[in-house]
Amino acid sequence: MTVAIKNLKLALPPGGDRAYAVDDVSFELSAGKILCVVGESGSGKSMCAHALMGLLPETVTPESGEIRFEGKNVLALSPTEWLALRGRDIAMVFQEPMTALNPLMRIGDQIAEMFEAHGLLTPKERRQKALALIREVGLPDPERAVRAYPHQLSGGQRQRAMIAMALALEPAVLVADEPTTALDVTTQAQILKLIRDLQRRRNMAVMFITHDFGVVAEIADRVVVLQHGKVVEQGTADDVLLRAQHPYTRALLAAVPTLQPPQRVSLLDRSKAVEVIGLGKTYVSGGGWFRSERRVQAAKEVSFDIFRGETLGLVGESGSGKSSVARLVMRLIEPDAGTVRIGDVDLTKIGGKALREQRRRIQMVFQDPFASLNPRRKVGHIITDGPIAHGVDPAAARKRAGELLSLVGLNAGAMERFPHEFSGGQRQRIGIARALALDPEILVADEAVSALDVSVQAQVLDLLEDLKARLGLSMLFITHDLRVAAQICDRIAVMQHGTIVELKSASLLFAAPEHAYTRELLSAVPGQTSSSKAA
Amino acid sequence: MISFIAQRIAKAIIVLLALVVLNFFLIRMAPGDPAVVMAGEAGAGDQLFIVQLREKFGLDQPLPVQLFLYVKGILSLDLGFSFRQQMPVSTLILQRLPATLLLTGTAFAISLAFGILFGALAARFAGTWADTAITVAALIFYATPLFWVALMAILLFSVAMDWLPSFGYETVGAGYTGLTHVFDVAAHLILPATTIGLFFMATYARMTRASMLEVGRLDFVKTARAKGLSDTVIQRRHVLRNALLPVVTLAGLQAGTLVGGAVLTETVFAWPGIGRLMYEALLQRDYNLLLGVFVVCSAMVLAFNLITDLVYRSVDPRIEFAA
Amino acid sequence: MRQVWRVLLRNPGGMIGIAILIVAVTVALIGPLLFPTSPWRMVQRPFLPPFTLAGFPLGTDALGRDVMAGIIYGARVSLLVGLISTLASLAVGIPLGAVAGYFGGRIDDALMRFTEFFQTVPSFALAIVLVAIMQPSIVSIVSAIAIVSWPPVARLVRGEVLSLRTREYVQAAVVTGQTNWWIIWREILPNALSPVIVLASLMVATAILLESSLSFLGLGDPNLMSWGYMVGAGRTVIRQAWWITVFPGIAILVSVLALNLIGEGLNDALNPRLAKGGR
Amino acid sequence: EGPKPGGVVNAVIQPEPPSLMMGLVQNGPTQMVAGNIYEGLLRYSPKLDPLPGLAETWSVSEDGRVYTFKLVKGVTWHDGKPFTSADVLFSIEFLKQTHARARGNLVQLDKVEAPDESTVVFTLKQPFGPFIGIFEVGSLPMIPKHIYEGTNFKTNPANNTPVGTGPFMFKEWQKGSFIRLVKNPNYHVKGKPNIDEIYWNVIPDAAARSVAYETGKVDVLPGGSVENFDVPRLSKLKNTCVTGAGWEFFSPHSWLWLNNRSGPTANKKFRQALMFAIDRNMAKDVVWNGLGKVATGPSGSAIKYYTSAVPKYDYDPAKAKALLKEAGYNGEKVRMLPLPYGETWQRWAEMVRQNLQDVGINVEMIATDVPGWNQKVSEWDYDIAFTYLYQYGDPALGVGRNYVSSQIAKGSPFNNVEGYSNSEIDKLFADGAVAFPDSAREEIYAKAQKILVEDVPVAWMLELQFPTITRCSVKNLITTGIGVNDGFRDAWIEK
Ligand SMILES: Nc1ncnc2c1ncn2[C@@H]1O[C@H](COP(=O)(O)OP(=O)(O)OP(=O)(O)O)[C@@H](O)[C@H]1O
Ligand SMILES: Nc1ncnc2c1ncn2[C@@H]1O[C@H](COP(=O)(O)OP(=O)(O)OP(=O)(O)O)[C@@H](O)[C@H]1O
Ligand SMILES: [Mg+2]
Ligand SMILES: [Mg+2]
Repeated sequence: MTVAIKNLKLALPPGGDRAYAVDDVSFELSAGKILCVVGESGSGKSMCAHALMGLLPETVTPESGEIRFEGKNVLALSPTEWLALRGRDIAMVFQEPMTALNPLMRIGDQIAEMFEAHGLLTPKERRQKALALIREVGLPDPERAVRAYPHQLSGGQRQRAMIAMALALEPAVLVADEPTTALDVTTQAQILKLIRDLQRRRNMAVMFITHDFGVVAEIADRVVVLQHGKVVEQGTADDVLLRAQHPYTRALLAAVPTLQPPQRVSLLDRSKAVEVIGLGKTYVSGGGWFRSERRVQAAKEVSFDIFRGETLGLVGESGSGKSSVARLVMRLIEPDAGTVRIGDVDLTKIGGKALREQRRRIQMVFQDPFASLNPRRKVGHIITDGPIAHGVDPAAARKRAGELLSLVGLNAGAMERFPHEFSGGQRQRIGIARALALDPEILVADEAVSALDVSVQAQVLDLLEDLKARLGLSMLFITHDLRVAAQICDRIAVMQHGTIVELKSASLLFAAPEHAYTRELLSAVPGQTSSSKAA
Repeated sequence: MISFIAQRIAKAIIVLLALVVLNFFLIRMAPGDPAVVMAGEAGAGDQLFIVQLREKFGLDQPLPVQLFLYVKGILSLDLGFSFRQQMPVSTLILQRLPATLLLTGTAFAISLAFGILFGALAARFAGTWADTAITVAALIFYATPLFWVALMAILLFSVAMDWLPSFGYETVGAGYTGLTHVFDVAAHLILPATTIGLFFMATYARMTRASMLEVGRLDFVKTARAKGLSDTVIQRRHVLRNALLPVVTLAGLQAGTLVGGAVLTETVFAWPGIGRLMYEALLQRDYNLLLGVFVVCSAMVLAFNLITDLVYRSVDPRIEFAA
Repeated sequence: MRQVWRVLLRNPGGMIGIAILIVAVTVALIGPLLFPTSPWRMVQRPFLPPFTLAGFPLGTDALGRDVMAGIIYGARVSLLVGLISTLASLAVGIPLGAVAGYFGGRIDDALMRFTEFFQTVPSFALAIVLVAIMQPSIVSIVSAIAIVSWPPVARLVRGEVLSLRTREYVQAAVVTGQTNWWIIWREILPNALSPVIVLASLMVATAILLESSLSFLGLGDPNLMSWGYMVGAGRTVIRQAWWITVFPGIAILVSVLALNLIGEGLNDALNPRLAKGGR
Repeated sequence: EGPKPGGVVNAVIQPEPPSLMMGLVQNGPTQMVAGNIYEGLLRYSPKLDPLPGLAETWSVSEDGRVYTFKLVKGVTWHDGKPFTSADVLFSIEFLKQTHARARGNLVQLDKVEAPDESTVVFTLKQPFGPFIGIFEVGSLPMIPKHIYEGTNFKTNPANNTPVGTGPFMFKEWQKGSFIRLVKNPNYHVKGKPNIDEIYWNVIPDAAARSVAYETGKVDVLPGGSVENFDVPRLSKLKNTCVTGAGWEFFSPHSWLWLNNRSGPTANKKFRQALMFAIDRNMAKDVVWNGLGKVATGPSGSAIKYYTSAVPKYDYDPAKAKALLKEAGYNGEKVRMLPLPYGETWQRWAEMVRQNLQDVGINVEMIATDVPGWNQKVSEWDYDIAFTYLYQYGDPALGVGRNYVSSQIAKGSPFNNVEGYSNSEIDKLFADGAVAFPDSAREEIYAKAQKILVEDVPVAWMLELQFPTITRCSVKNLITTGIGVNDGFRDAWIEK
């Protein structure tokens, strides 16, 4: 046993979500073992990690309990004693590789700083060690990577650099706070493997925070489940994943979608709701008198149809052009080539007032439930603005808005409140109500559930499925999560580098992927073995 | 890089030309005719005198012709002839420019160095009495009218204590050379430079502090702490460098305007600079001189903006010179 | 908004600022009722030192005018100049910045060149020239201050709009078929306002300083008693009558300070990035 | 205890002169500095009697038409070339082209001849009483023929390095900082000058100027270089001497231009009301610290033929109100332009505004800078405007120009700006200039003064006095009616 957290109680400042960020939590980390801490957003996962690093926010204070590391209670350490401990004995990898590295410092220097902080080695040796570490975590072209600035690396590469840094002093404990959440499935798979390998090789104790049960199944030896700052369940991975005792754990597990698409009837004989033919879009940035420009081809020759009542999924890794296609279909950006046809109207050929009028036929649900609602407008206005702009009488629009709110599972009183008074899942429902207010024929959902916790995600997916059936909507559903796609889509298109490489019915795609990229994508989905065990 | 600079210079030239045209009309809208002003100064003015003057200055030509001649001159780097001083404008400006550059350069250097230092200290010890003291001092200097500081400084340091000279650029007639001359000029420089400097020092201190506190909340600072780096190192190496970027931008923008904005200080301290030259030219409707000063000041601003951009780009690797 | 007040009132600096401002505004509003004689009136012997004669607590100036009355009437002028010129520069800067940021492309380019152009001319020098050209009067002073101070507003608003334009709720408004103007007005501007309010409070302060600097150079409105005028008029006699300059100088300092404190408090209250730090 | 040679003087000059070439530029600061470089044929005592300058002796013919000057022998220009009568003839031609006031002074000149190297003879068309008063250095400076002949005067590069015959030579000019003059070792008056160097310091801010004196950085504050409010304080400093002398030749006289053409000021009763409404004694005491004199009329008391036998306008608001009523004034707005020459003038205008408001006149103060003031006044775009003008010792030179109708012309702020037109006055001034002898002139001018004071074409305020403040150790600085402008010739420093 390397670290033992005993009855830890962290007090939140008054006015917070609750009195204690972490309430009477106890668990242990042992050398050579990975402990996964899971729980929904705000359950106190990060607070545990920060307490272990001595990096709690000033407003959060440990009230009781202790954290024992090699016999000492680290909570009682003086600031200087902490300096010696951090990095050398306990190291940490953060969630967001974009912001966790200093943008103005070279990667090599940031790694070398690890030695410098503890007064080890000469500058030259530090540089050599940094290079060796970069090699060890598998960054391509290590000589270049040492000299690179963070912005010159991709997200996965940055996360590798972070890991190299954390490993520099061969710490006994590695704390990883959602280190793969910001990454693609394929990259995520690589990073998980890397952590697993390194942990084995160095016999580290790892505290791995995640909210993704797939990831848990992939790497956990032991699991701790947190809810509202309390441990509701802990045990070995198998115990928790296969024989969960606590209803909360069970609910969480049940909400994890499986990779097996349900059987669906083919809708290909229906009429076409949307026809997309040969869409192309190249972003040109920069450029000027003397400057050459930067071009990104985000979509080329993208063609697909969506039939009435059908859900077409669009999957692919980050940057493959999914959002661009959605925005092209919505006419939020101008295409360079191609047409988008809704019924007999060619959306790409019209503009101004005519376009505004046609817009009601195709509506959108956005990704971020926080950013997609104007924080300064009441929910009622948010929903009725659209219909009123299309000439609906305000009173009628309000009445309809009330109905829609109850349709998405909120009560009509919500109309008088502001968005910040709702939870993420509720906001997403408001966003859906807004889209439905115009009685559209087609709904475009760009990562509509990606920002939500699994349990909430499941509810919203159910809602969409239900509405679609009831209102006879067609849907373009964009996601990077293949499990979600499997659950909701009739057919799935796989995008890579701006082109659709494969498009077929969901069951066929998962059963018999043809394109190499599709196969790679499928195999990268974490937790396939265990979750099938769990299912 | 070269093409970047070339592009910026091309843009700057366009801005300058537009500026010349606008200022040309703006200044000529002012009531008051330079010929009448000069006649007034001469203590007599019969019609002949005024007509002669107008002819001499080309003021009898139609406005568009005057503008055309002026722009033509500018394009060949000729700023024209000062009506009143009977000298080429460029000569007059070049006589005064060094003094202004010395004054504003010193003020700028002092304010930037100390502003950042104090701002960093305040941020480092945020919440302590040191922070409060610096913040309050900065706020007060920020809120005090410049001319007021100047008056008080003169009263205190020149009149009451007799430590520092209250006016001028050097001790007139002392005939100092070499190092004594340098010290003499430095002594004259202290009051005006601090007067200008205090305000900007306050600005930079406040900005550095705010920026550092903001950067201090960013994730990579947490990473640095997780490494076991001491607070001092984190503040210096990680926080400060990142926090300086906006300060550098602001400072660059201000450095240019400082040159033309030193009117008040130069007047109060009898500093023979270009700000005062501008004000006097305005009061004498010495069009060419006034326009000339404006052109030079604006060119200076553009130059500083360019320098700032270059500095910024060399400090921040995220911005690359478009290849 | 209520929350903003709460944060502002919890901020000691902001509290002090608001308290001072309330006093200043009260003085400006009801002071003239209590001191009905014109501040220009010669009421006592010249150069009466302060605290010597009841009724003239702050002494008299070179012509025997009551310094106290001057400060009370000056509050009105100085605050009004600060406020109106700030409103005027907002009226120019906000629409310009909003249009540039929202429509982007060539429009943005053109408008930003225009803005840069104004930023290239040294602002104090430009203000002097403008006032001299239009002849010093309250109107010309306010316009000059507005003309030199709108560019930062435009830039700020443009920056905000530029980032807000890509927000999902703005896109949502587009897909529900709203017009551009409606989107700018209802969706974007209300959300861009917080930093503008902060900037505006600082601009009022700067405007008061600018007015006093212009007055100092003799470019004030000779029919209106402002603090800047008093300092400018008193400075030549500062050696024999410090109080003529010191009291209005303090008035300027204190009100500018108050506005800055409020600005800083507002910044803490309105700036979401900082607010998040508390969560 | 006589004059001692040596020493350096620091004086203040404000504003910085545009040029020191006195033939081309005649503004106040130029005269003050360059008056020590150039010389005229004569100088004038505080009583305005002529004194020898470059002319040793002079005589006037019986009929008052021929003036003969004998020049000092052995005078050289600063560059070593001899000064002769040819230079005098050349200077006359030069100044007729460039010097507006000289041109005016010389209208009665028929011809000028040089019978020999050191004699110059001026012949007038008719007797011109003031003629003997026009030879001061600022009015008729001698210009070196060998430098300017055949060149374009205005662009001659020598304009930047003026060459005269005076006691001091131009040495150096740091624009914006100082002008340095050094002793002329070959000066034609033996034993003069005593002082080795003069630095004229350019200090644009009035308060800074008085601090510069106070801290011992400058020794001489010529009249007008500090605000009046500072004079009492500075005069109390130790080793400080103050004198109002040295302005007799110029006799600055201040008044309010009143627009006689339109508005309430076109009404004589209204104008008289103004005279009663304004408390000039208080202005003298408060604004001018008791310096100067209340003006009684168009002529200063130091000017020839001055008379005090004119109608009196003492401060009497009640009378002013009555007159206003008579004039039928009903509260129309009256625009007043202060003179933009610093705080003293601003305060004065504020005081007058107060006086006028007290009797019920609706005054609006218009702020302008110097060019704006010049323009508004010379374009007659004002109701009331402050001014002061030099009188040059003789009513024909400095008084008549402001009241005769031939001097009504837009474009100059120094002629009959008020637009007063009275044929009787026109005739009196025309006759006065050429009447002969003096007693005849005296009678004419007395009559003119009486009529003018009755009509109040302008509102006379004060005979101004600009005190010169010096260290007491600077001796003998002001010896003539021209004051500092040619004063350093005789000055010396006590050690
Ligand atoms: N700096 C802070 N100051 C005060 N309260 C905080 C702070 N950071 C987090 N909290 C609160 O502490 C509680 C636990 O937060 P924590 O960050 O540990 O959640 P989490 O499980 O990591 O969630 P997520 O999955 O969203 O990262 C939450 O109620 C949160 O609002
Ligand atoms: N406005 C833009 N200007 C320039 N390039 C852009 C712009 N928007 C997107 N891109 C680029 O186009 C490519 C496709 O972007 P897009 O947002 O469509 O990808 P995505 O598949 O939605 O990715 P993610 O899963 O990360 O949302 C990316 O390389 C992206 O950097
Ligand atoms: Mg977390
Ligand atoms: Mg996307």
